Amino acid sequence: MSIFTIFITALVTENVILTKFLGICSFLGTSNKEKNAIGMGISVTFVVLVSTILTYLINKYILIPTNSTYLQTITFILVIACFVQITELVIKRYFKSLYKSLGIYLPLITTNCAVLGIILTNIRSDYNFIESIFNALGSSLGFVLVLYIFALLRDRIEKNNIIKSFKGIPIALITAGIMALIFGRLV
Amino acid sequence: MKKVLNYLFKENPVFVLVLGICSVLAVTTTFEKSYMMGIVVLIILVISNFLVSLIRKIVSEEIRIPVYIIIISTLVTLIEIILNKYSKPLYDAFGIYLPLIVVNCIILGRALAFASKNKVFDSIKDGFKSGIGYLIAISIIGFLRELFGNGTITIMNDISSITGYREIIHVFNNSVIPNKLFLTSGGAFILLGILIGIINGRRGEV
Amino acid sequence: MKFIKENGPHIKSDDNSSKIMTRVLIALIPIVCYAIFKNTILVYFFTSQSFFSSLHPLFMIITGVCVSLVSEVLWFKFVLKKSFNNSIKETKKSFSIIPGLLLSLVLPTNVPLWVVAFGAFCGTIVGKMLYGGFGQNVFNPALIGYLFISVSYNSLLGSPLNAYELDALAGATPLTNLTSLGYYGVYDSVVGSYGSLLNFFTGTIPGAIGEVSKLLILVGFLYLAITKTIKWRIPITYILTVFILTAIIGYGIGLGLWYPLFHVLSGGLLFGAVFMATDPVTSPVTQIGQVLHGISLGILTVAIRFLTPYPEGVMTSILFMNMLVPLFDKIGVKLKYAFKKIYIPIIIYLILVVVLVLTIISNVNNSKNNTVDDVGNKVTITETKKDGNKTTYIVTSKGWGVIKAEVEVVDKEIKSIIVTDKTGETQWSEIEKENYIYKVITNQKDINNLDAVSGSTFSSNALKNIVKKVLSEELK
Amino acid sequence: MIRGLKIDGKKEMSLSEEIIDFSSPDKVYVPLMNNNTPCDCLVKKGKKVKKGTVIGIRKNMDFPVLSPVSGIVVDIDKCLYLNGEEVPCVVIENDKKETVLKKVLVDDIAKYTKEEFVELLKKCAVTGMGGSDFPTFFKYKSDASFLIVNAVECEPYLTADMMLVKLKAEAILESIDAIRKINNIKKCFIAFKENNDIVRNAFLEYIGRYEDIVLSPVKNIYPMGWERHLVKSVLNLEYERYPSEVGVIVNNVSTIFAIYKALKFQRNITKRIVTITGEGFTEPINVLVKVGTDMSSIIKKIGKYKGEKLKFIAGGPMMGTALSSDHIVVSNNLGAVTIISDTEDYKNECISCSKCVNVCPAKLCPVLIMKNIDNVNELKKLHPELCVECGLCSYVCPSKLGVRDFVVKAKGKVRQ
Repeated sequence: MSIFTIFITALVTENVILTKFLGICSFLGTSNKEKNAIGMGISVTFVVLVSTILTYLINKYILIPTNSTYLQTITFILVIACFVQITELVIKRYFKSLYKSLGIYLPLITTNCAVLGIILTNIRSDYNFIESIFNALGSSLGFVLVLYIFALLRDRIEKNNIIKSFKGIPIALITAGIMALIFGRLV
Repeated sequence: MKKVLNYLFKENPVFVLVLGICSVLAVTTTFEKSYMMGIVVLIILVISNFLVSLIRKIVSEEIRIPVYIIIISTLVTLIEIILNKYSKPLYDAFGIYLPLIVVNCIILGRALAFASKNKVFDSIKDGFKSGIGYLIAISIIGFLRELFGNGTITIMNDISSITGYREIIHVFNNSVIPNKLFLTSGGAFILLGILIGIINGRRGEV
Repeated sequence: MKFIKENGPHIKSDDNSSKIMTRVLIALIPIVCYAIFKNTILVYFFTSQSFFSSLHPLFMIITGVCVSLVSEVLWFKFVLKKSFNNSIKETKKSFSIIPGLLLSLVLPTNVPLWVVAFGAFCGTIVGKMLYGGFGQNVFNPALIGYLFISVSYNSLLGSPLNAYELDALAGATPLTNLTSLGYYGVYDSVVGSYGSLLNFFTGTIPGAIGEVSKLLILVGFLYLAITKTIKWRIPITYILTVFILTAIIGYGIGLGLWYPLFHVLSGGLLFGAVFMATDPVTSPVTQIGQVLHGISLGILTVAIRFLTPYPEGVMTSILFMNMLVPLFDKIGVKLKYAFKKIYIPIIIYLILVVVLVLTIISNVNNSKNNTVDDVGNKVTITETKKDGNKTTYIVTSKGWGVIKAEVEVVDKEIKSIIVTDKTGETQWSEIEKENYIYKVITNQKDINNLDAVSGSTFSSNALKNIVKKVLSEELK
Repeated sequence: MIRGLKIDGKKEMSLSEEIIDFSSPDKVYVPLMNNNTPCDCLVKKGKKVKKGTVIGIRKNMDFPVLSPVSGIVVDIDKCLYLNGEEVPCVVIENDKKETVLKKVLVDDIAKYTKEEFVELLKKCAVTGMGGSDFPTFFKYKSDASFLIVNAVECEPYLTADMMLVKLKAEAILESIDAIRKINNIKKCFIAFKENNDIVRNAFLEYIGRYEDIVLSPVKNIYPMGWERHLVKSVLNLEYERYPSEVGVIVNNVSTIFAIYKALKFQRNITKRIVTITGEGFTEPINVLVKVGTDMSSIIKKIGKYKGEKLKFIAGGPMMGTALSSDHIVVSNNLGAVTIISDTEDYKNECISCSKCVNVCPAKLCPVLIMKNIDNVNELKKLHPELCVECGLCSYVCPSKLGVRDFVVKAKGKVRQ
């Protein structure tokens, strides 16, 4: 399939939050202000891109030759964890201002299902190098897109007088559900 | 009865603490897959709590998270291998959500919050308690989604190779046309939202 | 002498929200009457249908309105625990009739009543009341109802032709007809089969109940715009954008000026633009925001009409843009005080338009050049799995709706086709009756001269396309 | 493009041939207020005062408050001011002799220098009588090339300025010409509503004599009397915060008449025309009253209230504030007293119909301000400080919400 269709399906139809249900913990948690929605999005995109490249190489040149593919989960999660640790240190020392704005999200990413999820989809549907890059890019941009739209909507919903038991998480889930239905119709 | 209500309403990890719902929504298109996922998570939770509380003395503060992640991911890989060998269709049905249990917030959460501080027996009990809560929650959602979405309840289908017993109950004899909404991803979100809303409302009284 | 101490202006304009609601209802009444006339009386006279069953659209409208009213009263009574009479008072205050009415006008004619009730119920409860009642909903409640119906009971929607049109004009609504022709067709094949463009305008063409007579919709729009009841900027920019985009595309693929006119006058565009997109609660407030809202609606509708299997993009694009309303208002406020920054949205929209138009033109052109039997973009292979010599293709193909199937091929010959999702196909029973899948497999070599099953041409073409695509894939 | 709304003025209700003179009340309650800032009292009980003696001072601008009558200070107590609050005031027993501090009659009122003119305005306590009560000398400190006289009176029900122009057109034109000569202003414009023939004919009679004073009709919309609209419509100029940035001074027509009194007799203005109007009052009429008289006594003399659930509004129905009792005290900027019945409007949710956004003359988004009321940094982006509190957003709102109150609250929040 052409790269462009992979990108578009990853961005809209197979959106990482709405159809694959990945990354909902951070989706519900951080998306109350646009600022940290974008902050979270950028850091996730960065981490996903780099770890896709790393995991692709590891998988191709280490795991498959030694046909220990069952070790995939462990290696990938470790790669993500150390990579996040390294980036946190690097940013803290060199880009002080960037750390202030993005620093708080980095530890969150290790436990974010989206990152591992995107990498696993890449591996499972055995895309080649370029395809997996585009898929990673599409899914993370889809993540940012949905996070930003949801932050805007959340801002507006906070002000409504919803009945007490549906305030907060339930109404957020219902809105996300309606968004998922709409995205589903864009296929 | 009080205990079951407690599992469901008081501190159910899914409905009340809203943790680990990444896997809950994705896998619950059939009743069988959901309770199987519930059992898998229950097992992993109990064992990981057990292991974590065992080594809680010797593990220092900074490297806690990587160590716990290694423990949980080894457990998950073990389960993967077993499932892959015995019931291939179930393994395919779970797809990428089986390895994603590693990142499931419940297991890591319970490990960090509880197991690393208490004695072995207590952490096992706690792991069991929240595991049961998770199992009940995920099977309710799976049951509802399949009942409305598909009009059938698959008690045992993919793992029939192990148990050798295949059972799918067709509830509505196509008088009521099944509402495909619950099978879609959006429907799962909405159903979970409504369930949590109702339970929030009921929690006020219970 | 005791006086009332209140601040704020002490004289108020005589306009109030219930007057706004009545004005919208007045604009809707001619459309409803024409719809009832066209779909019931005409049907009653020209076809053998009994009087009771030809009144079906009227019952649909009544159920839509009643259910949305009753569900709101129930919500106030049981959830908010209000006494009976002031829950009636609450519903009088809010526009509770309009979502139900709009929903029933958008649905095709022969939708069963309980589906309309389900849609109206979901629209009011999930779409409006859960978000805090009247004036606070994020999505248009009528469209939420439509979304729920089209997602859960798509198979029941069936062909939007009413009984009279079924036997008079074979085939589907103009738009589905166009999509099946691959968005390209000479004047008489696209428009001719439904009479001239004038028929489109007066509304003697098949379509959902209320979307048909464009003349009455325009009259309603003028009335609403003059009495300042709706935000007139949104429909005008919406329809203009669609017209301009389709004009460019039409020019790109070498068709006359009738092509954009056809696009504007067909389907639910006019009705959606005038009544759905301008629902005051779910549309932007700032004037610049409204213009941006209209333009992006237009772009998305054209994108959906041309790039996705769904022929009708209006409802989905309005719902999608309801999500972005806070964004448009944010841009509107920012541009209000820094007007020179307008070039940023202009550049973004220009890029979007250029990219969209080029992709559509290239799509339509390459599907136009190769002959009809080439599969083109009608069939897409989503997944291929190889184990041993057997390869299975997961395929989606455009029939009436979208068919999903698994095709197993062993050394270049199709062994079996399992159709996993055929809910979009309305006339699937004929295919099964004639066991058409078996026929397709047996003479898969010269598939072209296997004639389609009468009565469900679309589904049989879809199956034939699947076979052609899979075989051409194997040869590669 | 000038934004506003055509509102039914209901002016003919209180227009009549002549005005009733109540200019010698027994007691006078002079409020110690100027431009909503309290002033300090300089007199004690029992002090004899003449017309024009200083009885109070506004500290930061040392702007005097002068006594409108001659008599004895009886008491210092509280009275109801037009902004709805109880304000300290000086109660003076009127001996009805109208003895003046210093009798002066100047024949050629144009021979002052600019500094003398500004000093005189300050000495005679001339303030803006269109409602702002802003000390006028401050406006004339900087030099200006244009003067706009605001005879628009766009507030519904009000006819006080119209009656003043009808009676004193010649004096007003003379004072405008004097101001022009003293401050060497290039051109003076008298802005009035195009359909207001009374003002047009009153001025046309004498305007021939002055070639630099021009009548300029403006659109009959509310709030045409707003400074920014006048400057834009008459001179097509825009300014940031004050008209003095583009060399323009805007004065109400009754302020011009007060300046005439200051130039001609070198003393403060003591009388003012007030309209008593509204459906809740039997005989709407214009009255000539001393500053400081208690309006309830005058209302009792003229007519009675009719209808129940009435609102007693100091000023017009759009900008005025409803008071709890009718014992309001006349101050320089009180143009009218309106008595109308309550509209008992049927409050509903806001359906974000954007009517208030389309009508706001200051081009704000009142509905967004209302919705973001407790989020300050969001409010800052919406610039509520530009609001002129004309009340059109609440007027036009179909759900009858008090939109202006939210914008005013937001103004306060943003200012901190």
